[in-house]
Amino acid sequence: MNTQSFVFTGSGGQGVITAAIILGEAAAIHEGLNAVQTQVYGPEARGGATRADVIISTEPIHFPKVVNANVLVCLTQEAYDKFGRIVQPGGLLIVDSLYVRATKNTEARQVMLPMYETTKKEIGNPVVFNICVLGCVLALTWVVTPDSVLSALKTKIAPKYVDMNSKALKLGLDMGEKWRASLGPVAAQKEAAKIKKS
Amino acid sequence: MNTQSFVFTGSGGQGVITAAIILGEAAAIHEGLNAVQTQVYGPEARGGATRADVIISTEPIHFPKVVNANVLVCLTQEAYDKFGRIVQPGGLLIVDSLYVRATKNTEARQVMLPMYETTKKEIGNPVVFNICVLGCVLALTWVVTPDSVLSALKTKIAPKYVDMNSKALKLGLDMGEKWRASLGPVAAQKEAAKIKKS
Amino acid sequence: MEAIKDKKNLQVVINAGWCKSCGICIDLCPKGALGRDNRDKAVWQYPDKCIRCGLCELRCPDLAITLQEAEEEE
Amino acid sequence: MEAIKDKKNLQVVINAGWCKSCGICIDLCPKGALGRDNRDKAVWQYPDKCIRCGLCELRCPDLAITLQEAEEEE
Amino acid sequence: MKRSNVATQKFIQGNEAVVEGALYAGLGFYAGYPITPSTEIAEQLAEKLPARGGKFIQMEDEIASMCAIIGAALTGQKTMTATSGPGFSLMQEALGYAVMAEVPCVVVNVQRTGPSTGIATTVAQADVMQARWGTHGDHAIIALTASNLQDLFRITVEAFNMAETYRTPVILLIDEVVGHMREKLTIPAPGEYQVVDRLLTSVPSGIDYHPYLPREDGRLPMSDFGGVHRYNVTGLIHDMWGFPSTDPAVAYNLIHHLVDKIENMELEIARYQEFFTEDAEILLISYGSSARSALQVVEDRRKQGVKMGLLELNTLWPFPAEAVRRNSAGKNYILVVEMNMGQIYQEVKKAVQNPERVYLANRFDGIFISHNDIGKVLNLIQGKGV
Amino acid sequence: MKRSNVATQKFIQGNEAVVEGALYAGLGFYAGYPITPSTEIAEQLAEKLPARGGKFIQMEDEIASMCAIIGAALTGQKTMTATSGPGFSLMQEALGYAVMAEVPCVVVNVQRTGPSTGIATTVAQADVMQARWGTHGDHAIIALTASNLQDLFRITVEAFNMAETYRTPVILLIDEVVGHMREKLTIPAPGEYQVVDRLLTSVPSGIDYHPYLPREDGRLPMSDFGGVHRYNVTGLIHDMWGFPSTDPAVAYNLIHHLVDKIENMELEIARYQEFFTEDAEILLISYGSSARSALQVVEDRRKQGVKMGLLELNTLWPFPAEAVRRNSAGKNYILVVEMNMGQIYQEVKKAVQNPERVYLANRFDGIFISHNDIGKVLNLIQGKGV
Amino acid sequence: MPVKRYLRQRFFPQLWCAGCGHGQIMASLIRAIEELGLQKNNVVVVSGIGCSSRMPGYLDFHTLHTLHGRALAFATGVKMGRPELNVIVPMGDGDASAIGGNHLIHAARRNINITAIVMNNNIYGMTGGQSSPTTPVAAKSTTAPLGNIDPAFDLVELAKGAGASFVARSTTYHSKEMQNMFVKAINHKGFSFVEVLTQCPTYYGRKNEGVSPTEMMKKFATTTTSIGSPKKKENPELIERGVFVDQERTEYASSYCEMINQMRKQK
Amino acid sequence: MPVKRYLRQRFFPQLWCAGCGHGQIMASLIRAIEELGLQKNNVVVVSGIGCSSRMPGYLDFHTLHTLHGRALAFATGVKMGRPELNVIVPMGDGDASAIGGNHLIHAARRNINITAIVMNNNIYGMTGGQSSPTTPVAAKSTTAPLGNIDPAFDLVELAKGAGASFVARSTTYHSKEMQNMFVKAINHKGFSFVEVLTQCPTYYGRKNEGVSPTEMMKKFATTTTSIGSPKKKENPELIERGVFVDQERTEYASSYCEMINQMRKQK
Ligand SMILES: Cc1ncc(C[n+]2csc(CCOP(=O)(O)OP(=O)(O)O)c2C)c(N)n1
Ligand SMILES: Cc1ncc(C[n+]2csc(CCOP(=O)(O)OP(=O)(O)O)c2C)c(N)n1
Ligand code: SF4
Ligand code: SF4
Ligand code: SF4
Ligand code: SF4
Ligand code: SF4
Ligand code: SF4
Ligand SMILES: [Mg+2]
Ligand SMILES: [Mg+2]
Repeated sequence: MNTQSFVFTGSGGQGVITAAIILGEAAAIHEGLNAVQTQVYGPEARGGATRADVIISTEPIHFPKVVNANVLVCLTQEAYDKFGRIVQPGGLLIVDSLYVRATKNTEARQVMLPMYETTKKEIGNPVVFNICVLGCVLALTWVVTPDSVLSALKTKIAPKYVDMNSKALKLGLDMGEKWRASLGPVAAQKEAAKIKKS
Repeated sequence: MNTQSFVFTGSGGQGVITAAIILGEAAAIHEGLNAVQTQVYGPEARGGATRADVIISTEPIHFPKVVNANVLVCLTQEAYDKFGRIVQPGGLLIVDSLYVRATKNTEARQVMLPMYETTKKEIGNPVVFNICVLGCVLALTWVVTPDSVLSALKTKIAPKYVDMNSKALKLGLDMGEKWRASLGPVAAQKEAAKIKKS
Repeated sequence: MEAIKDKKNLQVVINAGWCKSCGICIDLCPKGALGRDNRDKAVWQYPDKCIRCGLCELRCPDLAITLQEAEEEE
Repeated sequence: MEAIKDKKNLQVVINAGWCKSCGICIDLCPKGALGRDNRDKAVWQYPDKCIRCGLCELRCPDLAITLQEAEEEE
Repeated sequence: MKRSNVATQKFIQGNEAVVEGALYAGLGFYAGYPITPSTEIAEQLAEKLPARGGKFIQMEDEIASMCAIIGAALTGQKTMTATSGPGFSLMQEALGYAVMAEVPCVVVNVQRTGPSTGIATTVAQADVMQARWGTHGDHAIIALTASNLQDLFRITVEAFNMAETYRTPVILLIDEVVGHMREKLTIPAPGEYQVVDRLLTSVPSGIDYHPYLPREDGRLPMSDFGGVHRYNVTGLIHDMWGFPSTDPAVAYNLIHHLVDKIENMELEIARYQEFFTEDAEILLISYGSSARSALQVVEDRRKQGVKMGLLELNTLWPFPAEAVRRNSAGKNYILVVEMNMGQIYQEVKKAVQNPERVYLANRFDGIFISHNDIGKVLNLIQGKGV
Repeated sequence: MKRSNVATQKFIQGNEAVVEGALYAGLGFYAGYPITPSTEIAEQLAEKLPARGGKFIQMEDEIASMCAIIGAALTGQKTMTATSGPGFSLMQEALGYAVMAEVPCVVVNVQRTGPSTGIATTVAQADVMQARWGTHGDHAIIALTASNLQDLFRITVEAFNMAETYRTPVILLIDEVVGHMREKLTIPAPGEYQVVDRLLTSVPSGIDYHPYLPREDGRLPMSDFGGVHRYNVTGLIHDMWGFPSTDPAVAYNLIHHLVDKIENMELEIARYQEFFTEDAEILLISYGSSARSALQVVEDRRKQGVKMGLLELNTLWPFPAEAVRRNSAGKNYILVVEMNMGQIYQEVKKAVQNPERVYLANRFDGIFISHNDIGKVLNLIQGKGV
Repeated sequence: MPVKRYLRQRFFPQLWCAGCGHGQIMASLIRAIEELGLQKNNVVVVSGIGCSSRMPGYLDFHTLHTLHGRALAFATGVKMGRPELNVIVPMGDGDASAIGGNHLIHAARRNINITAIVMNNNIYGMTGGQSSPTTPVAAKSTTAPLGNIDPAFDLVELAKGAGASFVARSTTYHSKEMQNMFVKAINHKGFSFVEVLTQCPTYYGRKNEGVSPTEMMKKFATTTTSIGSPKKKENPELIERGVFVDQERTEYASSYCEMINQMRKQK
Repeated sequence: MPVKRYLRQRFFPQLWCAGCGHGQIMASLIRAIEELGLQKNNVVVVSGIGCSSRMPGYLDFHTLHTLHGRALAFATGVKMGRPELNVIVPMGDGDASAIGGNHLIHAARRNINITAIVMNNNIYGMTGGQSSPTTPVAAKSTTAPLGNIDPAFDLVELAKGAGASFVARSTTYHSKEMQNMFVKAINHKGFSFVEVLTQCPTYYGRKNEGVSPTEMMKKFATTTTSIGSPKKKENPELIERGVFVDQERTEYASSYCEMINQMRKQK
């Protein structure tokens, strides 16, 4: 890896900024990489489309915003409509299949996963939806290890919630893995190779 | 007359600024002369030494403050001590004999008159002390006519006070005339001539 | 609101585009006449229970509920 | 103020340098013990009338009056 | 005894000349808070405004005063407030609001010695840069001044005219000496000086009115609150209807508009007077009360045969760079006369071709700068010692 | 998995770096009022200050906040407040008081889009001139900034150091992008960075202490309220004991002192960083978050063989003219990169020998300026079109 | 449908969070204006800055969105400029009582005919949940992470102390009562002050009870009581609702106009 | 002589006008401090700007002469910075209740241990006689040449409404009473507010009664009465003097210090 850029988008309450921060912290503090995280707030305290960027690199990072994302996550239709175009050709576009009807022809690989529904079903609490999303992103990029993410997570939440969050992360990792597996062995291999390169 | 400059000094309550304004207005509005009036306020709303300048001229007046006064009036010791020096050689220094003990050797002609006491005695109300002072100044300079001063006065005060003010003005005029007369005929003549020239 | 003759002629109309699924109307309906759709938006699920009290309209923070005569649908 | 034995030993001292001739002490002295000098400054004109009540000291806005023992003149 | 026309001639203070000018221009509402040396403006208006059907209100502070004149301006009134340094600092947030919402109004700052409370009763001209930059964010501003009562009256009327023309707050930046100095003012008859009235929209009721869409000539016709058009006014970046927007294009256009409508109009807005400048070898540049001392020097030295001239600035912002450049061209040297540490001096240096020939004669100790003070600097420059 | 020393490394926002820097410098008292995009500073300190025995108070507004930190500073505390444009405008009067009364304190302005309320959540750098001139009267000010968290931490410590050294309010003028951007910050061990403590007078009780009489080295030792010296503090022109004076000589000396103690120290106060400037033919000058984009351009173009360099300013006021002049000498051209309509650009033009070679690459629409934006301007200057 | 007639519908759905009480207050205000039969062109709504201050954007009146805390100062100018207009000023608790506290007490003192509505959610919503001057002691906020130690204003007492001639309090639970108070307040000739207790589920709710908007509203039913109700005696902690002050006193703008008329007569 | 010990005598005679009540208030304050036996180094006097604000210049304590209206905001910083100090804040009526009104109500709300003294002469003295928020209706001032139409604050009611835990009122006529109130106010643990009615003969007096300082003082004797006196019932116009509120409530700076201690224990 040289530089990888991630953009998490959704609505205020969904925790996209938190997801971005945890990813950044995992990289910067626990893997010795450089990481910069920024966000765009809407005019509204909440509601509207929120966007959180993370750039992770082995090099120093100057320009802190993502221009073309390697990985774009969209958790609401509004966010998708607003930011859908910033994923780069060949990049990864991950959307929640309940909230987003992906319509655009992008040259990115679109991954539609029922992350919200699965979180709600399996964990019972949609509050960790963003962590499940993060799990999917990890599974599809391996930009940092789940351990690093867990370590970062632990500095942010009360001990009693660690378990729920670990489960959500695992859930996401599994969903991501499954998606890759679903492509069939050859495609999955190719997919894995692409990720390594990017 | 080309340009004549007057400085009235005293303490806040004595009405020196009003005297200066009336003189300026008499000249500017009622005699078609140019006149500029300024003042220096102390740090205190009142108390301390107040100074009010008037420049009267047939020419346009640019610099509005008096540097060397043709006529300096001092109504308190503090004012005399602070501003006594600004009268020009040959100028006129008018002080109230109750309040001021004139000690300085100036090259100005010193006129010490019991203006306060006389006003209090003759009019009964020291509020018109400043108008009496103005009368003295007129008598000794004839820079504007008493009529002009009266006209200016009338725009400033309620009709019921006109009489008292006229009296005070007259009182001052008389005191001034008497002072000149007291010099004896020759000196008075000289004095009168000086005033014309200045 | 105009004077209304027959209350049963009134119906509770919910503007799903404005509803934010806060649940207030549902929770505070005195008769339990309201329910949720799959996106948690309010729906007038049990019109029979509804007494047309108008509390839901008064309390909806998003001005998404109207109690109106059957015809005057917008 | 220190405990005082003999009130008559007290005297009203007026600091003319600080007095502004406002007249408050004179007007409000319960016994009319104060007067004015020729510059209208307060003076303890009638010590005999004075009951050493200290009101003049309390009320002088210019802290010009002190009720003090005869010796301790400053 | 000569008697001139008393009806229209007055022997009054500069602060009162501001009052007369404002009334002439059609002032309808004044809100203010007392502060030396501006207080006489409020005191006079407390009496004169209601007598003419206008309204005076003493607010709880300067912030409220500035806000109130903006509110009243939106109902169709011509409005004004007056203050001095400390109050002017407090008004900066609301002043920026008036800039952003394009609300015509006039803000008088009678300058006194700063910084902070400084000396309340002595003169200074040290709020010149603050007038330009005191509120946050990119913006532009009009600031006018004068050195004598007749000019002050005229420039006050112009301040209202410019506020209406450009839909902007205009700062009348005078100083303690001008504010408190008394001289004769001849008040022109109604109609003698041009008075620019509020430009009201001709869009009728029911038709979409755009309060923030400039016409071709750059002006924005207004509609009063209470009238037939209901629109929105905000200090946020807003679209042509006045509704908040975070669209970068909207922000770009609005900020550019706010700056350009004033900065591009430098030549239109520039007010200045040239005294003996044509053949002058030495040019003084000054404004406000110091221009009086400067003119005194010019007249004194002219009598001694020195070819000197004075450029007196009545517009301070947008800085009349063209007039300064033109008048400075070919001069042996240029001496800026002001009562601060060189605020306009720096602008003059930026404007002229030969900045190394620009000098400063100043005072900032509360004492009014005199012709003698200027003379000393002139001597120094001329290598004559002090 | 590599694990670095977690104890002293944090992945935090710029606003939090300010908090860490302030605590490192010894912050004892914070007063503030929430405003986007500065609020996180208050929120963090509400928790962290009392945990260290310091005090946080949320005041009723920004004016009160500024006043409270001055009051607390006089009791011996290191104090700070933080705000953004609208609040900074409100603080101008009290900021001038701190200048006048020579009270050390730090004022953070996390800049957002203006003027007025503008856009609360987007970036700008348009309060640069306001920081210099926002309060009335002649004065000088120190304003610092940074583009990344490590620098920001360091410069925050320096802000406190300079406040103590020069007995003056210091403005930390950062911007929304730096304030909200998260990256790794390594907090140095205690003692690693110099911390300037309050210089207390050595004059013993009973001996006449002069709170406003500078020592030979220009510094003014302080005595805390509650200590053995009872003196006066005022915003009026004052003598060496702190008592009001209207003496012109006192006014002259005090105002000169206030300006000189900072303006004459330009070289001491100047903080800047030179990136590839030595052999550069093209010099970018930037500061705050825009310096990141500028550095990106420099690195990108260096790879293409273009000899470009960057001068990043950490001190904005007093303007580091000497550093700018020196770095600009001999360059083909100089491009100032900032997010306003050219506020530092104008200062650079004043400072350099060849002002006609100075260009501006800017944005002021709330969008963070990118290397692409700068690249376009570079192309234009080089006659390559857009 | 009547309510919609007063809305700028293109901005809907509103930006307020789901369950935010501010929308409920707006709805009651519209109904009050409808009930009063005011002409849209005769109403000016002036706000400061805050979540509450989104209201003018949504309402089809003359609307003035000003600076944080300054709404009443602007409104005073509007009212003096055109006394015939109905000037209504919705404010947040921070807006009205923190930065804007001085304008509040002075508008009350002057008894200028403005209707001030404080939408009191006990928190700074817009900036993300900091304490306000009405945040109860021990409640949590982002600037009181350990629980608030700053005593809170009783806004009704404050308005009374400042001399307001109409003072009332209601809650978002009591929609009809609130509407009636708005009607009375707008009708009142003089300064009228209505405090409405409202819920900010996003910040106040989450930081404290962590409950749903409905539950926050229900609390208003149980923690308040009508003025003079016997419940208050049993439980003095109860917050009273109702009209606390309703006095006839000279109104400022009209007494000014009278002064003008007198001066004109004298001439 | 005890009083002089507390003075910076080189600035005497004072600059206040002859008969100005501000000097009387200062004298009573000094006597109260003397009575309490406070150490000079433990007293900080913080003022705003105004005639009243000349007081710190004359007193030999730590003195802070701030900005018009902002004294309590500065004082809050001083008190939080060093809670052990006695912080006394003399203010003018304009200073405290016009431009400084917000700081007044918030200091009261917080119940921070500061002694606020309002020297109420019903006018702006320093700037030459403009109306203040306490100028009575119909009284004349330079900004109310035809008589004031702005209703006045009752400062005691305002302080009460804001939640002040100690509220008192006296006058310059009642020197001893005033002194006693100062003693109580300084002793009070929390925010204490004392309004002293005082005379400005130069402006208020001249513009209105045109009477001597003594006569203005005498008016205080006849227009006021002690709290609870039967006179008030006969003549409701009478202004009450005395201690209106004296409550024990948690003091702000000390509850903050307690919070610090708790946090330290937790570590
Ligand atoms: C001068 C100024 N200071 C601070 C802010 C930031 N600010 C905007 S809204 C707000 C508080 C909002 O709280 P409140 O008034 O209670 O309204 P709510 O959002 O809760 O409805 C603050 C502090 C600002 N815009 N302007
Ligand atoms: C920000 C600001 N506004 C206005 C002033 C001018 N000013 C100084 S003192 C004062 C009022 C004085 O009245 P008050 O507070 O009642 O005190 P008094 O002089 O009557 O004792 C005013 C308006 C100022 N110094 N600063
Ligand atoms: S109250 Fe309104 S917004 Fe909430 S669920 Fe019901 S209809 Fe939807
Ligand atoms: S009208 Fe009344 S009963 Fe019917 S749904 Fe609404 S709240 Fe329920
Ligand atoms: S009260 Fe004081 S100042 Fe007044 S006359 Fe008596 S001694 Fe003099
Ligand atoms: S002590 Fe009492 S009686 Fe004696 S002079 Fe003073 S006031 Fe009068
Ligand atoms: S943050 Fe709170 S006050 Fe603001 S819209 Fe959301 S719920 Fe309402
Ligand atoms: S003007 Fe009034 S308040 Fe000021 S010193 Fe004189 S009498 Fe006192
Ligand atoms: Mg709120
Ligand atoms: Mg007063």
